[in-house]
Amino acid sequence: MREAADMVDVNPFVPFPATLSRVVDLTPDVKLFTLELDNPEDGFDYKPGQFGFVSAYGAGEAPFGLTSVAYRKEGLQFAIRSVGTVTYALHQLEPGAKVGVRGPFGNFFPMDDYRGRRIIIIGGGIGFAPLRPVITTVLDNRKDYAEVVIINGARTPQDLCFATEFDDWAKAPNTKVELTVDAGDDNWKGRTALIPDVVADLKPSPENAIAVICGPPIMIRFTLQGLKKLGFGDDQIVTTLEGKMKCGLGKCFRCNVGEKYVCRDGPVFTFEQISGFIEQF
Amino acid sequence: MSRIGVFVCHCGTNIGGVVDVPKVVEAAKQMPLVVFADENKYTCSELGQASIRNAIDEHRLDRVVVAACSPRMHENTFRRTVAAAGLNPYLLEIANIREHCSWVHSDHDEATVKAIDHVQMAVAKVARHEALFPKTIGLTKRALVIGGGVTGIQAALDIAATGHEVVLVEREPSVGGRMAQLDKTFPTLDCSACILTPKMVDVAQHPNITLLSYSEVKEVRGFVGNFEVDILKKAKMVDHSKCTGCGTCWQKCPGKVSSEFDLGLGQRTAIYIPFAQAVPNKPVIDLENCRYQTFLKWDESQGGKKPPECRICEKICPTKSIDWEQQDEIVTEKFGAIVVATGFKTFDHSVYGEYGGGRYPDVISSLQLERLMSAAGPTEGEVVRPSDGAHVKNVVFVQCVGSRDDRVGRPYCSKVCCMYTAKHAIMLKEHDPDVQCYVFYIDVRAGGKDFEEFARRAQDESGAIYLRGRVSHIYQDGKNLKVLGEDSLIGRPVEIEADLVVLATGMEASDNADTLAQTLNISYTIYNFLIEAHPKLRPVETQTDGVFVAGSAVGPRDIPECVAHGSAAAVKAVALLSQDSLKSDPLTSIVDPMKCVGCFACKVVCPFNAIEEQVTRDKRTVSSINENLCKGCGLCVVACRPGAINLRGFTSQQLLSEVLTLVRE
Amino acid sequence: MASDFTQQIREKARELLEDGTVECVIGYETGSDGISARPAFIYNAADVERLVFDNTCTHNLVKYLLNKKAKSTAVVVKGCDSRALNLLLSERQIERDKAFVVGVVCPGIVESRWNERSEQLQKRCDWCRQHTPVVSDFMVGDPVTEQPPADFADVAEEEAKTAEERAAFWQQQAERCIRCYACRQACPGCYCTDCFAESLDPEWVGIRIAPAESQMWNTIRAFHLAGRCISCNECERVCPVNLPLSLLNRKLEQKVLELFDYRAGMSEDAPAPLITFKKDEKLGIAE
Amino acid sequence: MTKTLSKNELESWLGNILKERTLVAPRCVDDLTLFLPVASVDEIAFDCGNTDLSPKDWFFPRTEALFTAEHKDADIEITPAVIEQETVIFGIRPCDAKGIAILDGPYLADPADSLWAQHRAKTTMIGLSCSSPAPQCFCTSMGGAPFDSSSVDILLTEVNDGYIVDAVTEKGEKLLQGVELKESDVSGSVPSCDTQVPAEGITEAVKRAFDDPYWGRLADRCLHCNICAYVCPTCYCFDIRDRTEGGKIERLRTWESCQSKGFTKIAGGHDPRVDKGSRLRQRFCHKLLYFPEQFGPLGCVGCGRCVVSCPVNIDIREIISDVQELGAKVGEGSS
Amino acid sequence: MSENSAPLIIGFLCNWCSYAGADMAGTSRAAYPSNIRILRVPCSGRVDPMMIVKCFQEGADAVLVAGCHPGDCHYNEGNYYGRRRFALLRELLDFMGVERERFRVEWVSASEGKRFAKIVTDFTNEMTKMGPRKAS
Repeated sequence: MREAADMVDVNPFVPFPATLSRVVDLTPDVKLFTLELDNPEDGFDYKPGQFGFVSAYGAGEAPFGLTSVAYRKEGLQFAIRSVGTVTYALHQLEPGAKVGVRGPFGNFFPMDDYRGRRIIIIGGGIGFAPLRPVITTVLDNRKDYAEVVIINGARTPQDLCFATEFDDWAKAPNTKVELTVDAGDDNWKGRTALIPDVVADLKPSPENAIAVICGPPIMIRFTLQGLKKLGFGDDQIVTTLEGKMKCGLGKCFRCNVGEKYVCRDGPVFTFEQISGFIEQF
Repeated sequence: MSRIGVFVCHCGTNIGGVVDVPKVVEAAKQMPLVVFADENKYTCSELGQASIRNAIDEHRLDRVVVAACSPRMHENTFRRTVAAAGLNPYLLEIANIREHCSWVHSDHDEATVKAIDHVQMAVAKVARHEALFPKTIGLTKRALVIGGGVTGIQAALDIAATGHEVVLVEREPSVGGRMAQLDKTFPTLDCSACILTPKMVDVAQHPNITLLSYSEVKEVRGFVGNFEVDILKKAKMVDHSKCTGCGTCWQKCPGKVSSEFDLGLGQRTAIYIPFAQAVPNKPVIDLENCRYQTFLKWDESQGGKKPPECRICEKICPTKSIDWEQQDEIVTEKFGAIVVATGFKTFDHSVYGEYGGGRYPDVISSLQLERLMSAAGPTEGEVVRPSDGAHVKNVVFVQCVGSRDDRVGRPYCSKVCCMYTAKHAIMLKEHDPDVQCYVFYIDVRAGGKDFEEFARRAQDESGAIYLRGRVSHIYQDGKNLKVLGEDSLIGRPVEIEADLVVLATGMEASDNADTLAQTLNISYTIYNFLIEAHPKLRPVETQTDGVFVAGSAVGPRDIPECVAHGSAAAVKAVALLSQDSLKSDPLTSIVDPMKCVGCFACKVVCPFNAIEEQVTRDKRTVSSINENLCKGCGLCVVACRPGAINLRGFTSQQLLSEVLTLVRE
Repeated sequence: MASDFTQQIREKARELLEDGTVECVIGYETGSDGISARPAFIYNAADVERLVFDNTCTHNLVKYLLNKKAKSTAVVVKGCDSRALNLLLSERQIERDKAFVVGVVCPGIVESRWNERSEQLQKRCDWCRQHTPVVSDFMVGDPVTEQPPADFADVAEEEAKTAEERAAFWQQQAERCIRCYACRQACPGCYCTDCFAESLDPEWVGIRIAPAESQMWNTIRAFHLAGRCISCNECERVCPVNLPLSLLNRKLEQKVLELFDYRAGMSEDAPAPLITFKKDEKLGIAE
Repeated sequence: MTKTLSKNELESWLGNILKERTLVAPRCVDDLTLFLPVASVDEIAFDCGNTDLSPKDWFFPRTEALFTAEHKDADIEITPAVIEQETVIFGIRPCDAKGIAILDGPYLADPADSLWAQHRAKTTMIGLSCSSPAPQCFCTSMGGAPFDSSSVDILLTEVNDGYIVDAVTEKGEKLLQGVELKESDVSGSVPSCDTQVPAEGITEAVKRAFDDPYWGRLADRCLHCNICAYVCPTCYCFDIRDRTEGGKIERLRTWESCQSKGFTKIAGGHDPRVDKGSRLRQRFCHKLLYFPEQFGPLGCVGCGRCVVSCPVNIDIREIISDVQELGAKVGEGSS
Repeated sequence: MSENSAPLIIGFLCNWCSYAGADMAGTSRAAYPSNIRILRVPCSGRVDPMMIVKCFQEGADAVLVAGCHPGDCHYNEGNYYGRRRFALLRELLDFMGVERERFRVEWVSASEGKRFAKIVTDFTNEMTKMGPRKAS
């Protein structure tokens, strides 16, 4: 193996300098941040499902799944909910603010393997964010994929991420968009049901299908059961796991599930893989 | 997103003359999250306020710092200003660079440095301010008046007059209190009963007043505008809805006991009204002394002969109002305001061994004398000796009995004794010109309208002999009493033979005033007198919003004062009740139930009983704040080790960030 | 004596487990060095023979009652430790009826470390004035008349130094602290689910493992125990870098005793000194 | 033939070293022995046993800035941390040295942790054979030995009148340049560490015993006091946070422990490892299962510090034997 | 630390009495040294000992807490609790090397402007004499 002396130059903890170019309110507590690298040559080529660490200097850094797709060259986008000190600090920032970004990290959704298959995309709350690049990719290459079903759920209508894009998605051929909330309001037209119930109601066929789900643990558990009842195999259900991370480099061993690093081996796993883990997630 | 605007005030030359304002503005522009900073000649002027409003629009400011005079001066002004520009009024912070800076420092550089620090602190704090909204709470437009003496009566009538419902709770079977026991009132000598009784009747008849006599307040829950009170209605054994107060029962009742109202000088029956003009003018049965009750309680084992069953009242009652089934009952009523007028009781002079310790029948208290003088009293106004009914000639009055006397733990002056003693001297002389009165006094305190003249009249016209000095000893000598004392003016001992000695007993808080104070969560002195919110400026308010105090429950007062305070309390209560809703100050504590470990240290330290217990979904018992009771002192925040409690407007985060701007820069 | 205590504890434990009074008995067993005791959790009557009691039973087992999940637990408690029961009861952290207290009249505990066992009594035993448990459902050993505890010589010694020396002393201690929080984890009075030390906002204690932060931690830890510390001295015992933590607790204990005549954990209802007050007390503050 | 050095020569050599480099060596502070910089040779505790804290501090400091950032007008200027100082650690035990060496596994794996790499590059380890293994030691069971020279740059072995010097690496050679070494035929008689722990095949056993209630029971008495992790030479969990002072932002990395509550709690509030049992298991699985699976060697070097320091006597050697038994049982069960 | 070598004094003043007292010092132009930095708190009972320790740990030279006179607390009892906490805290700080003189607690009523000025003046002079804190 290489000598320590040869590895002293590049400090993997130093973020790429970046600038906030756009900040958009998605929900009362979620904002969509668009970052532009200050030095494009730093390079940040990423695929759907990968994540990066965003730094708010003074507060720290935290990992977030990328919600944009690289090929569209729209900058690096992260949908961030204000829950902790870092996210709170990020929410205080305005376009033009200097931030840092590390990544891309982790594996990704093998979109090529999904070609020609029916795609069921199920996201709950902020968990829907990392699925957006999957949707974009599929819809941008609509013909490459079979039927598409998108299920987005949240607590209330206001909490649905990317509401402005639902209509465009629905316009795509052979594409169904299902919105659901736990508690609707007067002008809510969509469903008022839990995601697992919506799945049970829609009964997507498992045949040649891939289900991509992300959301709070409970929602994932019950949706998983639902899909299996419908005949989905563990290998047909993919999710992206969230783990407490500090480095993203497979070093701090905080995000491990058994011997697997969520940050390096994940975050994207099929339930076939997950059930293979020695440790329960 | 925080976009903070800083407005530094010159305040003419008040600030600008010492602090380099432009420099402060420049410094402010460099501070994190500050997107705009400017200076004003007079920020509080309409011009200055307008500049704030404009800047809020122009620069999309969402938080404002005004560096000017003390927040105690203009915080509300500027809260209104930012509110006018559509900001939440609580997204404002004041940096005090006048009172705390330019006015106390002369060195311009130092003052400027300090001003910048104070602005920096304000910026750090305002960045952590959150929009706050006062909660509006409904209220019950009814008042509870506790105590049916002249004070309570006055308060009840005044509140009722404004159209609000009042419940008047009186412990005794009749309203009237101490004033009803008096014969005449000083210094006008008008008949106490004559001026009081009409008011008592008004109370009984007023459509807005519900009189609960023979009742007591047991529990008080809730908060201003929304009190819930448990009232104990003692069993009267007489159905007042049927009873006409004809009086047959109490004339015929064979159970005789000494009358509380007449202070042992007269008798009453077991079924009774305390006095002739009692309101309600309907009797109650005193179960202790009722023969039927003794009959029921009697059992063979104790031997002796079975007492008669009696039940005479029941037999003769024309309206069949006697109800042996009646029980004490607790009624719960809702009120928006509470007036406490529990009055006073007189000092028990038996502790004075040298005055006979209550053993000599002819050593009486001045209140007893009132009863003797009263035409409606036990002697129909004849002032005779309790011992043998002989008319009195030589009467000695002893002042300050249970007043201004540390030995008996009553260092305070009861205020009325000097005057009522003068009144007694005058009245006795009027009853019988041969009477000679002697008054042993320490000082004659006659501060009040026509008081001094009145006191002089007792001496000059009624010939009462005033002796300055304490009485050292009183003893029975044959039929008469010997009073040994000292005339400290001539420094000679005096001995007077008296056939009646009247002790000017002082005022004490009435029984259980302290327990009631605790139920109402208001404070009281070591003498159990209630404590007002401010002795001068808030004389009838208390630390508990919605609870008011009046009359001699607060301290020794005479009738006019009591009446005045009764009305004052009424006005405060009405002012409260005439609002449609109450706004609660949003600067209260909040609990994070996830962090709370349920040790309830907060509950122990909270002076306002604002901490309540709540069970979370995961079955933990945690604190929660009743924001209507919380006054925002922050005691609980400091008591809370895990930091589960925080104080809006003064959060730990805010205070800490203020401190850090000072030490980490 | 010890063997006799061991017998009594085993019998009681067997009885309690067999008749289902408790699900678990928390006591002591012999550790991996074969000479000193360690905490033991016994769930089956069959295992009670593991239980022992000797003068190395130093741990304050009351700490384990804070594990709210346990339904009914018996716990072996020495006199000093028993004060922690009152503390936790008054602060509503444990439910009396869920805990069966096997009180042990403490024979005194010796200094012992893994594989090292001296016959030297621990210093806390000199301070101890509670060899007989203040709370117990079953008493092992005969209650003793308590001797007056040793005075605060240790505190006085520290106070004899100049402020500068003291500052230097604590600075030097702080340099050793590795912020492992073992002192907290072992303390029966430290049960907050969110400790101020880990709060990110407000960030009372910075992230650095450095003297300033360590001093902040140690000062506030001690202060949060002011009038609550029952001087079981577990904090100091467990400290991997031997910080003299008891000095801080003792200093406060001394002051609390002097100013408020209060001793923590002696009764369930006496309110801790910092959540009560007397109007007319003189405390040398602003007088 | 071996090369030797007398005590005095050693001291003068160390004396020269600390002229141009930081010399870290065991020092007695109150009743502790710790690896600390020494100002003069006589501060060194030559004949101390194992230090109370491991020497990992000098490669993985308890607190270390990853980089500093400063606002420069509209921009943010970032300065990565650089370790300038050349350091020599004297008196490091073979077990501790091995602990450092095996951490190259995670730290130098691509992308390498440049700070670790710098510490490693800038630091020379002068090992000292373990003349008297302590009762808690069990290095041999973990694939080490009291005289194992594999992880140090120089290994000294104490002999009656001095030290046998074994220059293991180039770095070691360099450091020894100009030092007069005597040729001699003494051979250091080094005692073996006789505590035997059945570590053979422990990785398989842990796997089998993974879901056994054993861990929960074991955790009953665990205080989660983190001591084991902090004294351990191979525990390398860390936390990262920013600290601002006077406009200067440092991104700091500090020690942490997988035993601390909320270590794995994610922002949303979910904590995959809430119960004490799974937290405790994580520590031993990391050392005995995950680490060897990823990097080869066991994650424990048998220094015995946790054995001594654990306030409730959670003894890894006991655990290893227990788990072996359990594993065997489960093994039978499954087969 | 404050820019100049003069001592940094951090003052926590209760809103109802002492802050008003400091205002009064202003209105009556009672001058005092400018070293003190004033934080407004609702009650001296709101001043968290943690905050005071933090001040010292971060390098403040002295801390002043001022509240209503006992018996005058706007919240009836706040300063009584404060008094107990501060009494203990001062002992602990002194024990750890922060001289007791550096942590002062005073009761200042709204009318005691001159007195407030005197307190701050004396305190500042004393602190200047003592010089900056030694350790940490």
